[in-house]
Amino acid sequence: MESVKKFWRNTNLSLKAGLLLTAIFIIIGFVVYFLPHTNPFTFNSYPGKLKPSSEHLLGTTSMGQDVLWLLIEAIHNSLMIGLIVATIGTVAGVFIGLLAGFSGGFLDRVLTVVTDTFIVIPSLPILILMTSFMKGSSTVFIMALVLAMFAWAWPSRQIRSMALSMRERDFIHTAWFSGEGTIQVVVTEILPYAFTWSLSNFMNATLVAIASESSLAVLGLSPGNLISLGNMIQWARDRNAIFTKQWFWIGSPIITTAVMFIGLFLLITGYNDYLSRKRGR
Amino acid sequence: MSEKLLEIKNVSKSFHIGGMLSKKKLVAVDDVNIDIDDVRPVILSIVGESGCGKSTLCKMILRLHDLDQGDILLSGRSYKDRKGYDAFQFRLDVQPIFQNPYESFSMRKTVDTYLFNTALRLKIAKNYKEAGELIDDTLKSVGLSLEVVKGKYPTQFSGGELQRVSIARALITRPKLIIADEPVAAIDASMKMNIVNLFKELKDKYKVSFIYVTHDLSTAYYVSDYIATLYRGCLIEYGPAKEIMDNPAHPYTELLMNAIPRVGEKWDQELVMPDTEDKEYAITYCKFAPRCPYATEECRKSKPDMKTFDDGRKVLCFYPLNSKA
Amino acid sequence: MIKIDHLSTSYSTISGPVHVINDVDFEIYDNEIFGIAGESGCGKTTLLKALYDIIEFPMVVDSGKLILSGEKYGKTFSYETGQIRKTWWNNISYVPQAAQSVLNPIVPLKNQFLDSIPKEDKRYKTKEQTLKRVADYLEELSLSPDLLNAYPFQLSGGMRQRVIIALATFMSPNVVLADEPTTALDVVVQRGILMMLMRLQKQLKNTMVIVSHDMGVHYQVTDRMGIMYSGSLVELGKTEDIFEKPIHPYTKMLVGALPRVGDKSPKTGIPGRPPALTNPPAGCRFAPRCQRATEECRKSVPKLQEVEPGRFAACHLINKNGC
Amino acid sequence: MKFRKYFGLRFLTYLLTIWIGITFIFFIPRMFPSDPVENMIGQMQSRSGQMDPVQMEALRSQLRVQFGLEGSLLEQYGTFLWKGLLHFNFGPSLMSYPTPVGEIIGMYLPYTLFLSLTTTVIAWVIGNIIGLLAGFRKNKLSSKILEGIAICIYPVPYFIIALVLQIVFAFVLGWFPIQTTINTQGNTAAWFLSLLKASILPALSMLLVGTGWWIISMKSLAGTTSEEDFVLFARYRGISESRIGKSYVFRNSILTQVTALAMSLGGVFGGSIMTEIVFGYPGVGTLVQKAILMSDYNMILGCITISIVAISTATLIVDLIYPFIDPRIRYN
Amino acid sequence: GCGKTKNNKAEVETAKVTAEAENKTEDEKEPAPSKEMTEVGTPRNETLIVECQSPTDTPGQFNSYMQGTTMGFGIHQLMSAMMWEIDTVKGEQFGEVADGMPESNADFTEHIVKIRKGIKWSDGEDLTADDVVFTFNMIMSNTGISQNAYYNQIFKSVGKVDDYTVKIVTKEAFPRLAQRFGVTIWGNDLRIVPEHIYSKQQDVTQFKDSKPVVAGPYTVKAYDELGKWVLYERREDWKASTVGVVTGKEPKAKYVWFRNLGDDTSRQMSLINNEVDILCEVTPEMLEVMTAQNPNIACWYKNFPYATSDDPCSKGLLFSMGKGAPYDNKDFRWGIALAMNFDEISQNIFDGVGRASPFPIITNTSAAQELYVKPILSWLEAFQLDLGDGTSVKPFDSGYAERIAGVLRNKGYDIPTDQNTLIDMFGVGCWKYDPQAAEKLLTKAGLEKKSDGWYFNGKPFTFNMTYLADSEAQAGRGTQAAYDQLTKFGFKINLVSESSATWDTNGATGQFDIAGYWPTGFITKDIYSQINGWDADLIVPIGERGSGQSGRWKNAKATEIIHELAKLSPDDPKAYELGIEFFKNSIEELPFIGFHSGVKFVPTNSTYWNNYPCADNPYNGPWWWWSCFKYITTEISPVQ
Ligand SMILES: Nc1ncnc2c1ncn2[C@@H]1O[C@H](COP(=O)(O)OP(=O)(O)OP(=O)(O)O)[C@@H](O)[C@H]1O
Ligand SMILES: Nc1ncnc2c1ncn2[C@@H]1O[C@H](COP(=O)(O)OP(=O)(O)OP(=O)(O)O)[C@@H](O)[C@H]1O
Ligand SMILES: [Mg+2]
Ligand SMILES: [Mg+2]
Ligand code: NI
Repeated sequence: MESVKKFWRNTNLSLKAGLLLTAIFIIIGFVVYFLPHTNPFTFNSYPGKLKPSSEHLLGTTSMGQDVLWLLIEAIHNSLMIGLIVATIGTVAGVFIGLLAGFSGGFLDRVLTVVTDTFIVIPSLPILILMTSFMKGSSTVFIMALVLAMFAWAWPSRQIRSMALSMRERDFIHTAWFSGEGTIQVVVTEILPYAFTWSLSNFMNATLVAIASESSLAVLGLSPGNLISLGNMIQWARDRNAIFTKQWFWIGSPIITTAVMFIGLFLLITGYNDYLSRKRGR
Repeated sequence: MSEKLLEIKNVSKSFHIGGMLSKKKLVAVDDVNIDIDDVRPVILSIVGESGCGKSTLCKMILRLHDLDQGDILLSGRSYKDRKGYDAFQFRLDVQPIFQNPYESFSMRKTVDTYLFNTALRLKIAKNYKEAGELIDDTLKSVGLSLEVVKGKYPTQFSGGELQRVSIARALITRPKLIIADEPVAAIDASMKMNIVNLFKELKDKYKVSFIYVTHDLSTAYYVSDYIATLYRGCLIEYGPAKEIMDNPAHPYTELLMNAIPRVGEKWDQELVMPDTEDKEYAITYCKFAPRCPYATEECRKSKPDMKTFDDGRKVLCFYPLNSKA
Repeated sequence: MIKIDHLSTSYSTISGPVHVINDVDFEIYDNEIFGIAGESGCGKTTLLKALYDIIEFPMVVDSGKLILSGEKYGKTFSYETGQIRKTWWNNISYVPQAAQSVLNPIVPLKNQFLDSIPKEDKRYKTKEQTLKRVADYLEELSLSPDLLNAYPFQLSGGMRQRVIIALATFMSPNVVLADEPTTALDVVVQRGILMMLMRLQKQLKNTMVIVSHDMGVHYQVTDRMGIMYSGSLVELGKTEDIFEKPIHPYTKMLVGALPRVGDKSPKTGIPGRPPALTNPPAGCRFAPRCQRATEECRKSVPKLQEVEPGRFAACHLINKNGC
Repeated sequence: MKFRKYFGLRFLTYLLTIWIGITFIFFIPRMFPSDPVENMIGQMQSRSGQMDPVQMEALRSQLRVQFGLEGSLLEQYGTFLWKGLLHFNFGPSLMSYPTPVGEIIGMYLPYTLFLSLTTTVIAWVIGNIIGLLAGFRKNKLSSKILEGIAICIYPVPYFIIALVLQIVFAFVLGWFPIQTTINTQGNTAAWFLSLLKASILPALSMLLVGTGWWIISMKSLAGTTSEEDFVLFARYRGISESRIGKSYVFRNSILTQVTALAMSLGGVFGGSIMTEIVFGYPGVGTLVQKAILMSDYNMILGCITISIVAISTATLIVDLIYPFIDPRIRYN
Repeated sequence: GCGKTKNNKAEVETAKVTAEAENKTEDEKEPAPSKEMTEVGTPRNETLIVECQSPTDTPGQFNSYMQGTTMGFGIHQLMSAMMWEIDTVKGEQFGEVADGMPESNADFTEHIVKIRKGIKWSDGEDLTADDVVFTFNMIMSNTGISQNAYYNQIFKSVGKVDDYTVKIVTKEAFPRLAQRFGVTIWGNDLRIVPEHIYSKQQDVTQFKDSKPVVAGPYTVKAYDELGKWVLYERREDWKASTVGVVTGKEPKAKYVWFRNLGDDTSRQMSLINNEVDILCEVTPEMLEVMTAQNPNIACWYKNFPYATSDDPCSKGLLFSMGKGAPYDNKDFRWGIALAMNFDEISQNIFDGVGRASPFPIITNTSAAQELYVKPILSWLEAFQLDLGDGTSVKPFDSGYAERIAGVLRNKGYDIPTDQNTLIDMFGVGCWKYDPQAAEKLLTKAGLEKKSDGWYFNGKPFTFNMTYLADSEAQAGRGTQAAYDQLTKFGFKINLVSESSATWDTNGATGQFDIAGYWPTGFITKDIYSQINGWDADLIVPIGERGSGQSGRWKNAKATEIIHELAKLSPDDPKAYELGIEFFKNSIEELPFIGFHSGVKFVPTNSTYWNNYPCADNPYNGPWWWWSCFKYITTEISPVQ
């Protein structure tokens, strides 16, 4: 507790703001979400097109759904997609990158070619292709898997070059002479250095995934009953919410996406500043 | 089998250098021969200019670089014999100490993990407890203790302390040979002595041989039994430390000795500074000739051969000084 | 001349301020090479930074000030802390520690030279003329003018160090600060560089401050020197005097513990380690490692006092016959 | 490593990358249950009601031959590699049968290049400049404001930005056409004018979105570079801030960005789909999207192959010229 | 738009509304600027701009016999020569190229078709029997044309009797020559081509015909190579075109510009900004916005319900009955029907707009309601379902129209109270919302309700509900609303949106469970061509593509009726009886749950053009995308 307090005292404003915003979203997505509530997808739960009121803080949709709860579920689902994609992408990317960079030789060549391939394949068309055919069975998880397919290559490439530059560092040799094997060297020696980078990559990947899902939703290719930020925008657009001035319905998912990003962005930059202050620069 | 601990036989190593279209080659280690006896542990110092190939040679001994030419034998086992190579045994026999103690350990790990890894993964100790005892003993021999070291990150040590942890780590396996690449360069004067004294002690106590790479000739003189001088990748002089340093036979060694900033005698004359590396590396005749005050026509035409003196020292020069050959 | 007037600085860190320079007060004269020696981490670089007026986060000046004064092109000048940076590279220049990595890696050296020359100095000259001047200067320092077209990575460490020194002295500044100019270089190159510095000083007749922990270097190069220990100046005087007759116990051990070629007799280092700067001991900071420390040493901080003319030391034992 | 050997190896990986990528996209659509011939028959059927089984069977085999879908998957693959990869002949488009895919792409590609390529490059330039200011002169108010704007725009889904621009400038203000219409009626000048008029809003929306990323990445690069010793030393040398920014921080940070630019050229083909849809701008993005929805294999393959080849080539070129930008690189 | 021309038939009440509207328009009307040009360089006030929902994939290709040619981008609306066209108001066909309906012999194997005199191709050549005979023979002799096999199966020979008479001999009795080879809905795949052009082509299936010679009133002036638009120009000799000869009236617009306007946002903005005159179809939300922003924008009705409910495509839920139990069990289907509250569904689709369509298979257009629904109303009301536990339920609910009218009045709409108007607006009724009965029926069908949901064969029962992602809002929303209802009822369902390419395959091969789709339509009294796809003989196993129904409804009685109908003339009174029979049977079996008749919001903008067909002046339907559009062009007139 003491250390938390001390940490808080020493952090800069953007880290504080970032932490706060991110925490709010995490709480909304993973705590508030589990509070008992009616299924927000159900039509006609309430009268449609209500303006914001104390009962419906963000009003209701044309289909008589509560926008606030719709938003909360959307945050949950989109965060889930984002986190799954980011986790798979970052873990796979970091691991493959580290392995390629550290092991070198033939394995490196093979892994690099595969990584490069995934970098040069344009992702959005392939995503459209995959989802347009997989629709029948597509769930949050499958959706995330498809998105993850393209999320690992870039971090992998970055981490590889990081690992390459680290390969000749003395402490890697020390580790080897201490009896560590390749995997252990990769995991316990190099990974900690790639960790900060991976963390920011993780955050960026979360957002990219959420954004990609939105694009697919707008193309009508997200599962029809998946409440996500993208689908919410799409539904609102579908019911002409922009021109009927149902701002809370169409606006809330957009602003949420933006604020979520800004939160994470502040968190990353703030954290970096904090670290550099800690390093004494 | 053999009474030699380490035999470096005609070892060469070259790198490509320069820009994208350059075909320049830099022979970082050129046909070097050195032996270390197995019977009596020794401290062999390797000295020479920056960039003369000292680290490269060390890395080859440590198997961190491939050899281009020649062979290295450790306890009679050839490095070329890839089948017979046992990485496990190798790490028991040879251990490194690196120049910069802060570079030798990851900043994000506590240093004791390296110690425990060495003890457990190389199967010196059977279990954690035993490993702890062993490590404690070893740390005590370098003037530290497990209690002091445990749970600390590299930044929480002074350079000297950390270097001693590094040495202790190398000692855990009771290796036959420790390769210390500039172990005291980053350490200030008052700590330096403690470390070289430790080397001496370890040699006597644990029968460990050292290859001690340094720029600091005074400590090299102080601690080593043998000394090898490298110049632009070539071994130019080799022999017992005291004799060589008191009476250098190669002009470069002499230059080296004169360049030591000694307390008590001030420098007077100017000296010729080296040219850019790649130019000097490319020289086919005696590489020192352009800077040698004694150089003759012959020196500028052909390469000298290695001459062996009575007292066992070897010199690569047409006209060795203080000639006893 | 540089006057350091009761200077104290500290670094602000997350775990509180680290007091690195404690009430340091001395002068560095014109036309001399001044050496600063001391253990790693004792604050040599920090002192140099303060001299160069690089006082920026996280470093803060707690008290005291610095005055840089002198004469250039017939004009006298005098600057105080906070102003000195106006004369950077013109009246005062600085060769930082680890000078291997301080050049822009992707720009040829000639551009870096041109960058360093102030606009006023280039005003009436074409680029070629300026470059010619630079080339001439390099030749003077027996460096090949070809270097100008090279990139830093193409040079060896020693060469780079010499180029930086050339860069630092090109504007013939009144003061040159060199932080460990020869660490990690071999003795031959070290000697070359040091002799170059000495030659330059003779030519320019300016002030040079050289930081090194190699006592041999100080002996060879410096006219006067100061010994630092844990943030304080513990001894100051003519170099020969310090080597011949060290006063402070720390200096004594520093000089005595040095091995010499031709002397294989066993030597010992100083036991123990310097105190943590975050939480320094109350009295003399060397006391915990000093074999002759008394109660007084452990309680009060000794002041730097003039033992002989031009010879200062900070030790409680001075007046007691121990010295 | 010698240049020639390096080049050889790099070229090999270049070919390998293209090959693997193309194989991947060849098999992906064929693994799914939708078949272009069946789609076509389905469309005809829904148009003309009931269809006789005999008629359908005849039609089916007839279309298969026409579309080059006869033979086993492996045979199709072989034909594709031979014709498509080596001769850039992807056969006829299935949705615009029998116009060759190449011809259609050739019609759309110039528009895409005109719009995306220019905006990508402009966004890169602007983004790097603002990013440099934000990273190097962190504490200046102006750079903070610029950065703040970019950070707020960046995460907004990009079709929303396009939509807002469309509503404001085309609908409310009426400065630009709501939908792209390219006038092929008049002379070249009229054509270009209509194209230019139609391109401004899409370009602006792509700029707004594209710049954000470059700002963010350049900022962090410039931030790291500013902490390097040589930048600090440059300050100590009394070099002016603007000079340090230009030839010390910028030149050292831009290297990474050049590679990233080459990679991001991929966005030229895929990333503008949404913008193209919103503004009805003709481009490869919409073409791909339509091809996917219509299961036009040949078209999908054609577009993505071109994209893959383009990005790979761009990265290859960047890798090869990199040493000219960064003298330190030694090809190893 | 609709208010400009008075129509004698209009009722007094509506006339009042129109007059009001007219005054209003008069006040705000600014004179149409004459100097304005379109983006394709034609004077705006001479150009009628019509939206087309998707760009064409085959720009510059106007030969309808080439594979993949997009007909809807103006080809059949303005240029094609059809044998028979349809009067959408009367639901009756008339000859276009043909002079009157075909005369068949007693067993319907020989048919004499007269050709209209006076029609000229746009290059001045006469259109004669030669062209017609050539077209038939071209199809029959050219395997590359997709109708080839079918034509060869039907026709024995097509020959010329004289220059304006053609004799068609079919292999078997074929009483529906005009229905099959003339327009009933949308268009038809028989388009007469000029012999003097097409006979010169080596391979007509590869002939793009980018400068087509046509018999319709317009020719192509320019087109976008990227498929975004086509500009048509009125023929100088329009009098000799099909429309000119048939009606004698001049199409008023010199240019007709068909253009694609992209997504919904752009479409509505374009209409509001007068950049387009006619939009294909919008949602009520869009209409609301557009009418609010631009007083010149109107729909079929001036007021509620705005949209015409007479689009012939029925929207509802189709079961994949080939999948076996429980989908092939009528009790299951009825259970599903009664588990849904249609009132809510209706409001969720288009805010209650639309005529409820209790009939499966055909849709409840006003004609169908008069012809088929009302006559069996009493049967419907008496119709009972056995619930399996000894009880039964009467599923028909005739109170829907009253109820929904009440709901809408509460929302502030001005809904007439007249019973007949209400029934015309909202239909005679719908299926009841009766969850208890639904539960019993489902139990009867073998399902089992447990605390955590429905089970079938001991396993949890879930199914997919599929809809098309990229077209037909009514069907998509209907499926979403049904999903919502069934979820509330307790089912676990996956809601799946498919692209049309995927659906074309999955639908035809039966790979779905329940889908929101429109299998057939209705516009003529003769229903044969609407129902012949439900012939059980056409069913192929799941996974294969059949040529008939994707629902795979295997019903002997329906098949029998279809077979019998095939042999009867559409005018035969027996055919009507059989039709009624068919409906009764299909209601009992319920292979498809109808929601609404096709509701289309088709807005027009009367800034530059007026006298569009509308409820007050229903001289034609609002189907701009059908081939009958060419007859509408003669009525639409410029605003002065
Ligand atoms: N990986 C490499 N690639 C290219 N050149 C290299 C490489 N490693 C070393 N060299 C070059 O080989 C020569 C010898 O290097 P080495 O590191 O062995 O010198 P050293 O004697 O250890 O120098 P120092 O005293 O500075 O540590 C140097 O010129 C160096 O630039
Ligand atoms: N930015 C900083 N923040 C906090 N403490 C610092 C910072 N920089 C240096 N210090 C501390 O200040 C003390 C003096 O550092 P300084 O660099 O001046 O030592 P030095 O005498 O130059 O040592 P060396 O010989 O290793 O260069 C050290 O204990 C160091 O840990
Ligand atoms: Mg080295
Ligand atoms: Mg220092
Ligand atoms: Ni329809």
